[in-house]
Amino acid sequence: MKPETYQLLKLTFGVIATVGLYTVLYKENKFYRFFEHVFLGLAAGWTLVAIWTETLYDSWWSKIMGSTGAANGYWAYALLLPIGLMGYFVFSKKHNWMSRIPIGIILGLWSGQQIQVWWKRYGPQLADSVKPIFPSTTSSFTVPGGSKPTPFEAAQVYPSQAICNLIFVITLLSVLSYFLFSFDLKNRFLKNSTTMGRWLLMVGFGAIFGSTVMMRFTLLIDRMYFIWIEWFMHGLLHKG
Amino acid sequence: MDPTNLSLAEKLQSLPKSALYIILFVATSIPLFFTIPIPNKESKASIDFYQEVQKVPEGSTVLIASDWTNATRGESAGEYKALLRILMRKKVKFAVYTTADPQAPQASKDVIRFINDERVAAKQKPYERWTDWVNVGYFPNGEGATNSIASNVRSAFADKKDFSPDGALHPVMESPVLKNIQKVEDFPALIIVTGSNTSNVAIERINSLPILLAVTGVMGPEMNVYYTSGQVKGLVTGLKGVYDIETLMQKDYPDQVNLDNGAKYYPTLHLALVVLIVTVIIGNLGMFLGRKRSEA
Amino acid sequence: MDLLAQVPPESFWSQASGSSGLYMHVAIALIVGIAVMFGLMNAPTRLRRPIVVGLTFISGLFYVLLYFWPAPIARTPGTLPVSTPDAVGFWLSDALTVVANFSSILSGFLLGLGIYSLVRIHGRKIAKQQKDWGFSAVLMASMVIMIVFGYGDWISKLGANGPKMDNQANWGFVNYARDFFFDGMLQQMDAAMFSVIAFYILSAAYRAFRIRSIEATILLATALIVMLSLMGAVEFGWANAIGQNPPHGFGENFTLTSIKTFIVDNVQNPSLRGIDFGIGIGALAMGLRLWLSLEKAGGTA
Amino acid sequence: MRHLANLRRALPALVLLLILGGCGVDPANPPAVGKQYVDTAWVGPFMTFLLVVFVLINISRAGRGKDLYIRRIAGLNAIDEAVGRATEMGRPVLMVPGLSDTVDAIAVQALNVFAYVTKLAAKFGNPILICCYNAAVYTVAQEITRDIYQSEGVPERYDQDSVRFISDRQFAFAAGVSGLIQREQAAATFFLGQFYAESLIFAETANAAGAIQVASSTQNTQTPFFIAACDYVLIGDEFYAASAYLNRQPVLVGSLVGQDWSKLLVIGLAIIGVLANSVQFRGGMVSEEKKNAVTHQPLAEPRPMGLGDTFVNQMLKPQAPKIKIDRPIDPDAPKKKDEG
Repeated sequence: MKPETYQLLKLTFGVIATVGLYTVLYKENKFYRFFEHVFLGLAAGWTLVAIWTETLYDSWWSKIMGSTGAANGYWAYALLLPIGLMGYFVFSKKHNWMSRIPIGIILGLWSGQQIQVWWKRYGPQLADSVKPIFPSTTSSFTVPGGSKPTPFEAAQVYPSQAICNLIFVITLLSVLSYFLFSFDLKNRFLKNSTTMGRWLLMVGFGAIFGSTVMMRFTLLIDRMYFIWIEWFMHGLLHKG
Repeated sequence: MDPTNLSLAEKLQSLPKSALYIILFVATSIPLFFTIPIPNKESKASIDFYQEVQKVPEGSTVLIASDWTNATRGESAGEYKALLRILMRKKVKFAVYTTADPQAPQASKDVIRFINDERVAAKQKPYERWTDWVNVGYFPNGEGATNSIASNVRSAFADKKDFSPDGALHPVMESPVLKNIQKVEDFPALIIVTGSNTSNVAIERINSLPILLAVTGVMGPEMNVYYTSGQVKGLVTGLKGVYDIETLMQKDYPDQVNLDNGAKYYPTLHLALVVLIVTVIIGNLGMFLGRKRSEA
Repeated sequence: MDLLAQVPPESFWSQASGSSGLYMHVAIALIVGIAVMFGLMNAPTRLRRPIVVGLTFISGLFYVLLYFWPAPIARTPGTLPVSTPDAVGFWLSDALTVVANFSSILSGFLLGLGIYSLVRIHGRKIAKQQKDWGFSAVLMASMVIMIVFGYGDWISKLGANGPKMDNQANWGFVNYARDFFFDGMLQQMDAAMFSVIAFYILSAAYRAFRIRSIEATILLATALIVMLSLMGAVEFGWANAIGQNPPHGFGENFTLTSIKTFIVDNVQNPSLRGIDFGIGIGALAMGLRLWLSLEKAGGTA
Repeated sequence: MRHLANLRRALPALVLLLILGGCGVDPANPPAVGKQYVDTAWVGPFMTFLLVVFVLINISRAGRGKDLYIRRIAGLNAIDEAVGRATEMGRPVLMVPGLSDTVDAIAVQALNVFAYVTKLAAKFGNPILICCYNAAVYTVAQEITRDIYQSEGVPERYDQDSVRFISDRQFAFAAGVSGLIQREQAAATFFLGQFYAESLIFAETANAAGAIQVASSTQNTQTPFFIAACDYVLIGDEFYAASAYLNRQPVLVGSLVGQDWSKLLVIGLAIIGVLANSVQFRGGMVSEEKKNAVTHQPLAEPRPMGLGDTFVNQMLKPQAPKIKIDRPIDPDAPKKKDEG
């Protein structure tokens, strides 16, 4: 079979599969169900391939056997296999508790990391959030634009920046206060700040929505390009 | 309920889903067949990205993390193409690695092949594997790999191999691209093109050289945090970003192929967004009409 | 300790690859492991919880130590520690790359359970010829196909064959089949399913984006501004309308991009940060509870 | 609580460890250890340590039977209603514990909430469906579900196939689950945990099937879509508060209060930091600067003050001193990777 023919065949089936999945938009139907099951099957099969070729072969098997003649084999890795197998006791009425051993180890490793990464992740953000809210100069309301500001000008907080920083800080604090659960909101101030926190959250979410829409639409457009241009025009009609 | 005896307000509020879907389907198909020039105003983040890439000295080697696959082709491919075009025109070498997905290297290779064909067609010298670029490949454990790249890139890449012209595998570190690299700081920049959050992993662990990001639209807001805090020097977000870069390229390389995915998709995006906005407006209009009726 | 650190090549823990000693050790390890497994099977009930709790605690302890234990300063490869705490620090950082893989390996072994669940459900459907058993058959078939060609392709590319397989001319049937089913079908279906979301966004927005409450209005308004700022034409037109093309002076603050940037920098970033602080603390507390097994998974204690 | 007691005994050691490094390092004569305690880096471990203590203290407070208040969380009151409605319609309750790559706290937390849902469903004898993305999560879910049906005294209603592994490939999972939702005509759906792009696929399909939806994603980028498409949404941290809110276990409630203390700590730090910065950063020039954790003064010529010169920033952004330690060379050092 000529490469071009194979390519066209490959494209064609890709298109059919795509359309097949799209039909669910109208309603769940046999055509969709067929491709859904093909999809699930292929995915499951691929998982079984990848788990060995991508994960276990590199990080387990070749560690035991020693990847190439030079390296050494660390046989103790083999001990992980029985531990993993203990998970399979979950279906036994009597010994299902043993399935908690591998799970426990995985959970333990995960939990330990949480304690390790917390400050690494949020420390810098906190440091970046403590912005000066008093202007250091009133020579101009906004940052002097146009010509490049002198280092001295650059090192100033102009009233406009101060206001922005204030908004930033207020948002941060009111959002944080919204997530206080164990305080009875009798306190008027706290009540208001949580309400405001919720509204400011919505602003944030709205902005996310806007920019996410762009991506989702682009992916759809790309699919359409795949169908109409790459397959239909180039593939079938050999145009362009 | 029977649509015939619905008031206008109710009709406006209950358009059938299938109708909406068909409209969107058409709106995203038709414009693809035409090329419509769109005026553009580049965002500062994109301009910074472009200028940072332009700053890279000719003949040096940049490190590229190509962490995208077919799933986000729509945005990432455009970003990657534009990036490679600039690098190749500036004769900058590059080493590509990924921590995201075993399929990512393939996606990147396909794009490089595509652009090489384009260069051959334009009577330019194609970019040779091994001498002009190397494929470092896929690292399963992202965090660990990124850590070791940050602390000692030579040992991190030590057991990675790529094809030299003689068709055999050799350690990438022996390639002309990487042989002068001692530590990660020797790269003038790390450029991450990603469709997943591998960028956070890199930003958290690598801080000794300028990082440039080309991300998908959904990650834009998240990554913008790092851009404003200066941890990231330039940020290209989604299709708008791609179009920004392409228009910027038009100014510097007027006589070459610059407009690609960005220019192809951007008009369509406009129409799609208009459809979305209009439907939302219709819905609200219907609601207000309904209110009026109930008040009257 | 050498086991985890894997520093010196020759030790009780590591044998030359391919040596009979290695295979022997592996065999012994497996036998011991399985023996332990059977030992556990009739462990007395009161011991069970302590065993699980203990193992969880130990595996978590590693990272906690890694974080709190004073780490070696200015360490260079191929040097020895100067003090005992230093040595521990060395060992911890060496062991990290080894321990890092444990959870992925273990979950790798557990994958079989998931596949068992699939096969069980669909196998039964086929056997009993229940409703839609044909689809289950399709699922099974495509699974088998993927496994066969996936591994066939992988084996054909092992070792020395790798290089020439990079060139499509040398491909065999297996490689074509794998390429067809993986790149041609699976990947395309991924992208297709991903792009379906665009349709759902449209219907969701149409249904939900009504100016009912203050919150909905705020959400809608911000989303609108951002979307408009993403449309180059609109942006451009607006800039012309307010005489900001090219931008200059104070009016520049009213271009769509500026407004969007203002929202993103001064409201979105801090609000996301606020959420993240909360989520981070929540994860930390949850991690702590799990690490010390203060709550039983499922909260059914 | 026994483990807690043990931990309390271990605390002094930890404190000692912190103080040991906590005093920071003098670059003139550095010790060999304590990378994370050099300069002001000790702030990080110390903060983490404080948080841990806060949580543990409150857990033990709650354990001593002190009853602690939790505010109302709208999304969670909907659970009973949703399950009840599903029972009336005789249609299943469908739950998805998110797409975590392996079993982590997020998945476990989701399963904790689902445990509550399953209890209700078991009482009413309503069919349930738990769709898992990951085999390890599947294992946990399977076991929890069995436990619940036994503890509710209706083991005969427990069906192994009500907990299913669908696929661990994101969009195959999405296709499978939305197919299930429509075929089984789920009447109530719970999407709690880590959701990415597929969140909207689930939400819209469930909406089309006319199901009541309670949803929450720890991914901020997805929350707006759940807000748009679902009936009840838990935002951010509310997700972690859920299990405490539902079954008022002392441990959970206590730790929730501890989390609040931690948040107050962060808020306090932020306020103090902002004020301190604002007061100290008044522009102008500085005549001394701190580089690589060493203070140089006076400078050759004064330079304009930068944010990096303020006390708070130097506290929160530790600097790495240039330290050289001559360690003995390892005679039989193999050429091995240097893990960072």
